[in-house]
This record gives sequence, C-alpha cells and structure tokens, in this order.
Amino acid sequence: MPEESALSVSGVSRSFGGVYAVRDVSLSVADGEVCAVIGPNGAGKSTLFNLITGHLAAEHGQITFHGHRVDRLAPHRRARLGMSIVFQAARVFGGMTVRENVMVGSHGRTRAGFVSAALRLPRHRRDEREIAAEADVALERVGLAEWADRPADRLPIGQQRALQLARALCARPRLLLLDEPASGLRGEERERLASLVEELRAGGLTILLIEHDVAFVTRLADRIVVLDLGQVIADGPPAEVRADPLVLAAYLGQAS
Amino acid sequence: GGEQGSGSADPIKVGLIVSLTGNYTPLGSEDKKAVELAVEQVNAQGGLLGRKVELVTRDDKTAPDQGIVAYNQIKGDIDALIGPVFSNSALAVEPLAQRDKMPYLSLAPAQEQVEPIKSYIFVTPALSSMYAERFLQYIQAEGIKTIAVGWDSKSAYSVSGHESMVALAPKYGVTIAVDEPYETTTSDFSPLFTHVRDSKAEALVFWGSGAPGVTAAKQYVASGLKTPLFLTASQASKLWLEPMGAAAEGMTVQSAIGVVGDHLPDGKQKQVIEQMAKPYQDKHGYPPPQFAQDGYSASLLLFEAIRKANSTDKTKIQQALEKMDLITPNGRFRYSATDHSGLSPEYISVNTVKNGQFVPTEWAKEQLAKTVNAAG
Amino acid sequence: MTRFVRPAALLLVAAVTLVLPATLDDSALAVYILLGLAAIVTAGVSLLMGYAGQVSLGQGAFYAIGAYTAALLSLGGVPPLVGLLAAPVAAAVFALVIGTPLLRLRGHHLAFATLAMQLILLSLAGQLEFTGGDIGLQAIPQFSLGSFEASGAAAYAYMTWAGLAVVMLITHNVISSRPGRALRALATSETAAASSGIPVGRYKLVVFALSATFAGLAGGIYCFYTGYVAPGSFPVLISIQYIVMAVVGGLGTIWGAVVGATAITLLVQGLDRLASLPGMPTYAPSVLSYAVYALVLIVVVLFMPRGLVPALSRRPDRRPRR
Amino acid sequence: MIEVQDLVVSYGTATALDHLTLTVGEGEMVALLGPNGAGKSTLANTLAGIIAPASGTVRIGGRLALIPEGRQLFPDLSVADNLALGGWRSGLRDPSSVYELLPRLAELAGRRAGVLSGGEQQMVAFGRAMMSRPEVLVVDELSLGLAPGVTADLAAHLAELNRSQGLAVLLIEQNARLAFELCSRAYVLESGRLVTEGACAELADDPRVAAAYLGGAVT
Amino acid sequence: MSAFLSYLLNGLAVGCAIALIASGLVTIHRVTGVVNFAQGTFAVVAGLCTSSLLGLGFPHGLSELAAVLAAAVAGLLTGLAAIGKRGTTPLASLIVTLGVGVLAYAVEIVLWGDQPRSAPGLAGSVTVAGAHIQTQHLLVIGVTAATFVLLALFFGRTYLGKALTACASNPYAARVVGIDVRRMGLLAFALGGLLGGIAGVLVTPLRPISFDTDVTLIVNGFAAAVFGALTRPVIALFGALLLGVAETMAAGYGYGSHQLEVALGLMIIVMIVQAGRRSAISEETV
Ligand SMILES: Nc1ncnc2c1ncn2[C@@H]1O[C@H](COP(=O)(O)OP(=O)(O)OP(=O)(O)O)[C@@H](O)[C@H]1O
Ligand SMILES: Nc1ncnc2c1ncn2[C@@H]1O[C@H](COP(=O)(O)OP(=O)(O)OP(=O)(O)O)[C@@H](O)[C@H]1O
Ligand SMILES: [Mg+2]
Ligand SMILES: [Mg+2]
Repeated sequence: MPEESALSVSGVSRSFGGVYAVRDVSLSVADGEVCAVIGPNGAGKSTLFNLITGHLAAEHGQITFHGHRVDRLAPHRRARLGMSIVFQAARVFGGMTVRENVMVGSHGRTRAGFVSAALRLPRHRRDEREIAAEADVALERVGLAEWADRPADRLPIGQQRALQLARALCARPRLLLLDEPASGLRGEERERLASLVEELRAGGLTILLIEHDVAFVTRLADRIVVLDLGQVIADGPPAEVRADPLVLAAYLGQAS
Repeated sequence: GGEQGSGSADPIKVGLIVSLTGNYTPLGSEDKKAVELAVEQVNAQGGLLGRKVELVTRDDKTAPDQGIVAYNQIKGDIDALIGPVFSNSALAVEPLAQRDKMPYLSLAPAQEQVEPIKSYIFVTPALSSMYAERFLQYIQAEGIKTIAVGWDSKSAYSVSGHESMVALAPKYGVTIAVDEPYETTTSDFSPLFTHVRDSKAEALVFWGSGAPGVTAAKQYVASGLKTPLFLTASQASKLWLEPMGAAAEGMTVQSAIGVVGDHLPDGKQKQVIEQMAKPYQDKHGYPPPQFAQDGYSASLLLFEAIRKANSTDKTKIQQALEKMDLITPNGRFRYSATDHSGLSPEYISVNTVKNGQFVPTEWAKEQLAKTVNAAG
Repeated sequence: MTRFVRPAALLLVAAVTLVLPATLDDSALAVYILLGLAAIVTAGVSLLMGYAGQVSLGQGAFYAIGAYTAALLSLGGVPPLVGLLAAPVAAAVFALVIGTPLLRLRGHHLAFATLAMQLILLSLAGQLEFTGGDIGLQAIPQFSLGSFEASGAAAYAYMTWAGLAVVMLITHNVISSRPGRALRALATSETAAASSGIPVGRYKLVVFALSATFAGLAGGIYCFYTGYVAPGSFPVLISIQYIVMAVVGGLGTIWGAVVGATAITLLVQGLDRLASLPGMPTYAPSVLSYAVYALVLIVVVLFMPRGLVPALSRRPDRRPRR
Repeated sequence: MIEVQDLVVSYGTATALDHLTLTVGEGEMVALLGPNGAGKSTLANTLAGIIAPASGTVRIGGRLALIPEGRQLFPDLSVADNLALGGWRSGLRDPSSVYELLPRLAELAGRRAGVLSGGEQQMVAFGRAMMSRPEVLVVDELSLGLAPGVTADLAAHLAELNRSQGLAVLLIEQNARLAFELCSRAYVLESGRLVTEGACAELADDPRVAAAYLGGAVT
Repeated sequence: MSAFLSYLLNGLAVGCAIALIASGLVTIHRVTGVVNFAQGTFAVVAGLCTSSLLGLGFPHGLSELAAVLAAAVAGLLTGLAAIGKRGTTPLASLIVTLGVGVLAYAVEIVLWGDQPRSAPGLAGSVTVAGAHIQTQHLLVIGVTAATFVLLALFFGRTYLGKALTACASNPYAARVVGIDVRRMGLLAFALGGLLGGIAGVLVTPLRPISFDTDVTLIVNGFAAAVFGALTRPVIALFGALLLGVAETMAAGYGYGSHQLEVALGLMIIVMIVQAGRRSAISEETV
C-alpha cells in the first residue's frame, strides 16, 4: 500500500484563532483512485485542500506526495510536482483571454524564462505554439472552445469554473483536487463533468474531490472520506459510508 | 545673439531662470520682482548702450533638470544670464553656462559655485562662510566663549555654514559645546533645546532656512530656554517676522546690509539701498526681503558690466565683471580673477528684533558705519 | 486590414523619431530627451503596475541609482560606455537586494515602502561624502565612444530613443509570453498563480528588477546629458509623476508609457512657456501651471479612465454600469 | 410583484437580455432556469436596480431583497454586522430570528465573514436577505455550496414564508429538481431570451427540459 | 531620565499631529477604497484660513471652527471630483485627488500668496516630571486622543459606521442591501476634510504652513495610515506614534540628521514582520 499511495496525509491539523478547522486528519489516496471528501458546511474540507496544496501551513503532521515530503514546500513547488487544484471560488486571471488563462496552467512544466522571452529565441516561440495548442485541447474538453478569445473575467460564473478546470488540466497533473466542481452546473453540464472525471480516471489520474451532491459523488468515487468538525468520521467505499450511522447523523441524515 | 553692429533698435536680452513653482517659489518670485524693477529703472533711464533691456524669464520649478531645460531653451537668445536661486539648479546650469561662455550671475549662495572658480560664473548673495565668520566676530565681541550650533543637514547653505563655523571657531576663541544636526522636515526641536539646556553654551546659533527657522524659534520661546538664540540671514525677512509676531522680540538675527539701510549713515551705500527699497515698497507693499536684494544687486552688476564692456560681447562682459567694483544693496562687490564672490563679511549686519523690525546692534552699527565710510 | 496598419504605423513612428532630432532646435531637443527618458522609466512603471499589479512609488530611486552609478564611474575615469551599461545593472542589483524584503509587502504597504526607500536613499545621498552630498556631482564628462564625443543634444536624443525602443521591445516580448502571462496572472490572484506552478515571489522580484533596470538606464543617459546629478534631481514627486504618466497613457498597454509621458511632458512645458511670457502677472506661473495641469489631469482621468491609448484606439468599453 | 416588460440589457455591444417579458405574481414562487451565460444573473441584478436597463420596464411591487450570485458578503465585517446591514432598508437590527433559522450562524457571529467556508458564506447571504423582511425575494442560486440538509431547511423556510406571509420568490436555480419541487411555475432562459415557460409539473415532462436540467445527477 | 521623558512626550505630540492626518486618510479609504492624496491639502486650507481669520480680528475658537468647516467643504468638493462620477476606479480616483491637491495650489496661491503663514496657538510650556512640553503640544495630544476614541467608536460600534465600512468592503453588496454608496463616500470625504482641518488648525501654531506644506504632511500621514492598512484607525495611531517617537528619540540621542531614515526604516521593518504573519490566501478571500 505505501508504495502505491499517491498522496498520504497523516496527523495534519490547522487552527484559526484557537478553533480547529482541521484536526489530526489522516488519509491516503492510492495512485489512480478517485477519492471524495464530503461533510457539512464548515467541516474543514476546503481547509484540508489548502493544507495539501500548501496555501495554508499545517501546524502538525506530514504530507507525502509520491514519496516526497511536501509539507514544507511552497505551493508552486507542490504544483510543479504535479498537484493541481480547482478552487471553490472561481479564481480566474482578469485582463487575460480565456486561452491565456489556460496557458498559465502549463507554467509549472515549461521552462522559457525572462531572457529567452525578451530575446524571442526560436525555441521559445515553438514552446509558445505548443502551449497554445494544448490549451485549446483542454478548453475543448471542458466545452469552452468557442470562448477561447474572450476576456476571462467577463465569463458567467459557471464558465469561469470550467475555465479553472481547463487550466488545471493544462498542467498535466498527477493529482487533481476539485473543490465542489459541480456546484452551479445544471443537469446536462453535470453529466458532462462526470464523464470528464471518468475519462480522466481512465487515463490514470488521481483525483480528490469535494462535493455536496451525494449522487454525483457516489457515482464517481472509489472511496469517500467524511469530515465533520475537522475530523475524519468515516472512510470507505461509497455504499459503506452511506450506511454509516455517524455519517447519517452528521451529514446525510436530513437529506435523503 | 545681439552683436553691436546689428542695429541699436535690438534690445539687450537678459535671461532669468528662477523658481516660480515648487519649494523655492517664495524666493524665486521675490528675485523676479526685483530684477523686473531693475530692468524697468534702467530702461526708464534710456537703457544700456542706447538699447532697451529685455528680460527672458524661465521657471526651473525648483528642479535641476528643469533648470537645464530652461537654460537650453533660452541660451541662444540671451546675452547674459541671472541664474537660479535654488543651489542645485544653479550647480546644474553653471557647467553648461561655462561651456557656452555665458556671463552668469548666480542668486544661489552655495560655496561650491566658487570652489573652484569658473571664469564665467559670479555669485551675488553672501556665501554662508561669510555669515559664519561675521557671527563669530560678534560672538567674540560679546565676550561669549561657548556656543551651541543647530544646523539643517539637508540644506547646502546650512551645511557649509556649519562647516565654516566649526573651522573658524578656534580662531575667535570659541568652543562649540553642542553641535547638532536636524532635518528640514523636523517638526520638533525639543531634543536640541534639551541638549542646550544641559550644556554650558552661552548662545545657540541656528542655521536653517524656510520652515525650520520659524518652527524652531517658536518652540524656543515655548521651551522657556534662557540661552540667547542667534539666527542667520535666512530669517531676515517678513517670511520669518510675520509668523513669529511678538515672539520674535529680542532675538538676534543676521542680515545683509540692505535690510537695515535706514540705520546706515548717509552715503553712497544708503542711497543705493533706497534706490531699490522705496520703489519696491511702493509697488509691492512691503520692504524688499533679502532675496529681492540679491536679484537687484545681480541686475546692477550685470548692467554695469555691460556698460563697462561697452558691448554685449560675452567675453567682454566677463572681463568687465572680473574688474568689477560696485556698490549694490548687498554691499560693495569687488570681483577679481581669484574672487567670484566679491563680498566680504563686513557687509553683514547683526540685528535684534525690536517692535517687529530688525535693528542693528550697537556693535553692528559701529562696524557698518566703518565699512560704509571706508567705501565712500 | 489591421495586418497592414500596424507595421505601417510602427514604421511611421520610427521614421518620425529618427528625423525629429535632426530638425529640432536645442530648446525643443531638451524637451524631446526628457520626454524620452520619462517614457523609459514609465514603461517600467507600467510593466510593474499595469501587468504585474505591483505599485512602486519609488521608481525615482532607481532612476537616481542609475544616474549616480554612471556619474561616479565616469568621474572615476571609467569609459562612459561602461558607466552607461553599469547604470541599469546597478539599479537592477539594488532592486533585487531591496526587493527581497520589500516585496513581501502588498498593495499600499508596498507603495509606502518604495516611497520610503526613495526618501531614505535621497537622504543618504544628500549626506554621504562620495555622492557629493546635497550639492551632488558636477562636471560629469560628456558621453563618448572611442573618438566620438556626444556633445550636441541630438546625440543624446538618439541615445534616449534607442533606449526607449529597446525597452519597449523587451516589454512587448516579455508580456506576450510565458513569463508575461505569469506576471499578469499573479496580479489578479497570487494563490491561483502559485497553484499553477508560478514562483510568485521570484517573479515579483524579477519584474521589480526589470522595471528598475529601465529606470537605471534612463538615469545613466540623464547623467551624461545634464552632466550633473544631485538628490534634488530626483524628488519623490518625480516618482508620482511616472505613475500619473502611466495611468494617463493607459496601464497595461505597451504604448501607454510613451503616450502618457509625451502628453504630460508637453502639457507641462507648454504651460510653462505660456506662463513665463512677458506681461504675465506674478502668479501666472503657479496658477497656470498648477491649475491647468490639474484640470487637464482630472478631466482625462475621469473621462478616459483607462487611459489615452485605449480611448484613442476606440475599443468599446464593455464593462457594465454597476 | 415583479413585472418585466420588453426588457433589454446590454454590456457595451453585447446584449445579455433581449426583449424579455416575465411576471411573478403576488405570493407566487417562480423558478428561472437556464444554461451558463443565459442572462439569469443579469436579470437578478436588473431587478435589484444595480444594472440599468437599456430599454423596457421593470416594476417591483414591494420591498425586494436579492441573494446575489457568489455570496457577495462584506468580507471585513463580522457575521453579525453582515446580517445587521441586511436590515438597512427594513430597520431590523437584531439578527436573532436568523440565528433561530440557521443556528450555525450564531456560533460564527463574531467571525470575519471573509474567512468563512463557502457554505457558511451562503448561509450568511441568505440570512442577510431575510433581515430586510422582503416582500419579494430574488435568489440567484440557493443551493450553491450548501450541504443537502441545509438546502432542504432553507427551501422549507422559503415555502413557509410564502405560505404564511405571501412572500413572492424568483428562484434562479441549477438544481432543477429542487426548483420544481418548490415552485409552481418556471421560465427557461437561453441567450437572453425566454424559450419555454409553464407550470413546473408540465415542464418536468418536457423531454428537452428533462435532458438539460434533470439528467446527470444519477441517484 | 527627564531628557528621555521629554523626548517621549514631544515624540508623542509629533506623532499625534501625524495621526490626525492619518485619521482622515483612513476614514476616506475605509469607506471609498480611495487613497486620498489631497488629505494634506485639507490641513493646509484650514491652517491658512485660521491664520487669515485671526488676522482679520476674529476671535480664537470661531476662527478655528470656521477653518475646520472650510476644510470639510474642501473634502466634500474633493469627493465630488474623485468619486462623483460613476465607474471611476479607485486608482483613477487617487489620481484625481492628486490633481485636486495640485489645483488647490493654484487656488491657495491666489488667495493667500506663496509665503508661509502661521497662527498663534496656546502659548508657553508646562513641566511634567522635569520634562518641558509646549502647551500647544498637550492640546494636540488631547484632541488626538478624543478624535481617535470617537472614530474607533463610530466605526466599531455604530450602525452608520458599519454601513460606511461596508461600502468599501464590497460596494456591490452595499448596493444590494440598499446603501447609497456614493452618498456615503461623499460623507466620508467631508468627514476626512473635517479631520484634516482639525489637524491643520492644531499644527499651524507649531509650524508655518504654506501651500506646499501638504507634501510633508501627506508623506508622514500616509506612512501611519498604511501602517493601519488604511482601514484601522487605532493601528494607524500606533503607527503615527511610532513614527513621532522614533524621530524625536533619534534626534535626542544624536542621530538628528538621520531622523527620517530611522523612523521610516523602522516602519518598514515592522510592516515586513507583520506581513510575514499573513498568508496570501487569507488576504484574497472574498
Ligand atoms: N482563514 C481563516 N480564518 C479563520 N477561520 C477560518 C479560515 N479559513 C477557514 N476558517 C474556518 O474553518 C472552518 C472550515 O472551513 P472550510 O472552508 O475548510 O470548510 P468546508 O468544509 O470547505 O465547508 P464548505 O462546505 O461550506 O465549503 C470554517 O468554520 C471556517 O469558518
Ligand atoms: N461584466 C460583463 N461584461 C461583459 N459581458 C458580461 C458581463 N457579465 C456578464 N456578461 C455576459 O452576459 C451574459 C449573461 O451573463 P449572466 O452572468 O447573466 O449569466 P447567467 O445566466 O447568470 O450564468 P451562470 O449560470 O453562469 O451564472 C453572458 O454571455 C456573459 O458573458
Ligand atoms: Mg469548502
Ligand atoms: Mg449567474
């Protein structure tokens, strides 16, 4: 198991002003697995994602990614190791077109620096063309191809979120973290997203997914981790978790 | 350039670059008024060499690079230049003027202008070293042995004044007990006063121009310090007197001789001062401050040089300037090949403030009378 | 259509820049040079602010460092060309050193810190012996290259505008490529930029240094042209002026810097000429140059909030009225 | 309560709403569906008076509150202050009624709103709108980011207000199942134009609507 | 010891004067998001007005009051220019306030000339535990303390204060709940003008004021206000006091020519240390 695990989080905690948002959380995600994190609002799911990607510093605990200790690394270093995140709130880059936004996604795995850019070296120009082509492929996958030349900040919210996903894909990640990717999508679009996730999983991508739509989660996840008050209260295959009395009480209870 | 042969109808063009905007506006605008007055007067008397004098004015915006822009704009047109009052602008323009062999009378007091001497550059205000020396003479005459000095580390005038004072003090048997710099933006002088209070200093000499002069003097009064306060000539104008009001009474302030013209014995010097002071007062409603006198003196020096040269040829004007001996409101100038500042400390007065007026001390009256009489 | 318009326009601009110095008299050349130098510094400000979203209120400091470096070296007998090349390098190195701590600050904090940096630097320059104190450094030799000596203003005009061309080319190349995208990205969201693998801190530092390089280059040319540098040549207001130029021209546009610098410089010089005409009342200079300058500035900023370049190129503003 | 006649709204040259006519009657709950970019949020903002229409008329028959897209809280103010400011129009200052409905907010009352989790922010946005004691409520995505239990609670609360006080609601919602459950009528908007309207029961049977809005989320 | 106390007290007074300028900056920025570079101008206007009114023979008190009101009007006018037009971005507004500051130069020169002016304040000094302090300085300290207490209470406790804060925190949301953002912005500008006016009236007896004194005032005030992130009056006050005390201490202990470096350097260091404790993600959350 340890060799196969793509991501392993052990004993990680983080508090804000004395209140623990994430408390002693451990979980591990196998290579190629789709793992869902669910839980009530304010359970600490997004905080956990921020700890994994390095946007927040963990107070205790270890995070290992494909065998590397990453918990002391800056976010961009972790990104370069192959982590990509789609944030809960849309964070698109203003003042740039949709395509340029997606091209930024490739930053971590391309090289051209200021000097070669300033001098317009031929190699740099070739790189640029390749990145642009790849960005278009990513846009196609999330269904934004026809918007490629629009200013990104003028897109309606739903499409801004799709754009974030395309940007993450353009990084060719090894681990994709999706924070509520289906929120604000209608049935048809949800369906497309679900097939995209399935397609990515088929391609061997490891995915960590936060989502409140239990049906969506059940369909896609190999495993579900349930957080409540910052702690893991259940961890297992969807069917098992959905039947767990603790989970029913904390989360699913009133719903279905 | 106006050559002699080009017809007597052509005016003689005098350039004037001063600060009309920016920090030095209050100084530059006084200079401008005075130079305009001098030009008016000389034209009323038929001009120079039978030609009218015309002024070409530019603003250096209290910035050296703008001084250069201004100079480059007018250098082709003018026969001589009266240059910036802001030392930094002056120092920026002077190398260019020297290169173009442009007779140049400076309104800035910076020592560096005449060290080393540049043949075309002449200075009109007294240099700060002269003020320093004059104060030391007075201090010695008063029997004071120990003094405190406060000086603005951001003002060239004050820095070099302080340096001269430190260098010359031993010569006059004076010890400097407190030697304390401050910055132009300083708004609280209590540390200085505390240090003076704790020392044996018998007088506090304060170097600085503009706002700090008023701020410090006011806080001096409020601090209740008994050590007498000596101020340099930058404070010898209504710019300082007005905001100080009654608080200024009894303070010791240096000034150029022109500021105390009323107290001089009759003679050439007094007459020259009045020739400017009366019309100036009539026109602007207040007596000419120091800066106005600098501007007026520079104009007189230049006109005289053109007369003597009997030409607007730049080299000839320069040569005439180097032989200049002329009484102006700033005192008697004697430029030579080795002295482009021309004045001496004898033309500086030491005054006390009485009823809102600068009145020379007994010592100064005596000294000035001697100086004036010697000059004739 | 636009495919032909742009190169044609570029050619026209290039031709005009080349021909102008030969036809202008000294007085106009002085303005032309200062305008070009301002445009170089403003290009850096625009890159820093308009693309990378970082505000510097202390760009004058780098201008000063460039000028002082070139001046000190040439007064020390180093060939002027070396001095000129050292100017941008020194400014860049200084920016890297000072930027490492300062760029941990964001927004207004950074703006203040850069402003303070300039104040401190000027204060030191005004007190140190080797920088000539408040009086500054004088009698800096003319720029020369081998046996050629740049004695006329025209030579400096060519130098300035060549420098500007290089600066604009670099800016253009940088912003439309990988590092440029990264800069524009981190301007909106540092978090999202970092999660795309962008080393946010390092990129901010590099662009800070790049903008300082531009300012340093301008400073180097300035020092040879005027032959004099002093703290008084680089007041804090000059840094603010660069920002005004960048905003008036249009942030986030390549030509904004040039257009902004041109507009402001010509406005200021024009008003200055007008105000010092004989017969103007005593207060004309202050009133004219302050009031008219301010009014023009306010009107331009209010009615062309995105700057002259976008306004003139008539791209419709698609923001909603919110 | 809401009467929109021939409404046109545009961003520069792009038209977001194209001659739109729609009504929400007194005490009625109406759903508004549509794909991304249809113009739903644009309509919501126009109704709230934040965007000015290019032409057409908008009439609102009572105090209107908007739960805007993307929560739009005051990030620097506390949760309690956010709620209190919701009462700017109604004069209601005391948020205790909201705390009763959403006990989680009482725990968070002193927290800066900007640091809340997504779902918690959505609760604040809802509570803030309630503070204005609205007669007409426009909700731009009620369920966004909320745990299923909370969504159900809020939906029930809306239904209750509708029943007891005659609150009129225009519900913009991607979760069509929820919308159809709650509302009696629905409009479907595409590219700024109405494409379908009718009773929810009928629309749910429309194969096109079902495919677009009800598919995907396999239970 | 008495020397130390004297530097401290005087430093506090200097800091308080700075804090008053900062208070106006904070007020305006907190409500409109605009950094008002015309803030120093308000103080200058009030200072020049007081000096004129006193010169015309109006009594103390009345003159100062009228001057402060004049500054409030100046603030309102500045606000009309800076945020009166819809769609003006904070950066554009900032440039407009710079423009207003320059425009004010012209007006001030026409009305008052270019020479510095001063006005009499409280004369004399008092001795506290062997340390001398000017009476006017004590007045400055007192008024500043009162102003900041009121300001902190106003923004922290009152409903109107919170509504004002909401305007800059999220202008769109403010309109959603029905707050008239523009009116509130103008109110803030008028209040900022008032605060600037108080600063000017108090400072004029201490140092002469001329049309361009605003530059020094704004540089210090900006430093202090930024220290408080331009939104938090009490922290800005601390910043101002730090600045003032650092300056006098530097002068008191023999670094008189490096006051500026010491004080500004200290501010930067404290800010950098503070910044190290914040993460990007918590600053970006919306
Ligand atoms: N920067 C912060 N400062 C203070 N508290 C915070 C901060 N970030 C998060 N919190 C708190 O930590 C808790 C967990 O937040 P988190 O965003 O991780 O929740 P979540 O599980 O993602 O919820 P949701 O489903 O609503 O998005 C919340 O109560 C939130 O208010
Ligand atoms: N600020 C803007 N500038 C220009 N166009 C805009 C702007 N905001 C929205 N639009 C355009 O207006 C149209 C309608 O957008 P709107 O946000 O109203 O859609 P929506 O139906 O709410 O979508 P979503 O379901 O994603 O929230 C879209 O085509 C969008 O691109
Ligand atoms: Mg979350
Ligand atoms: Mg929407």
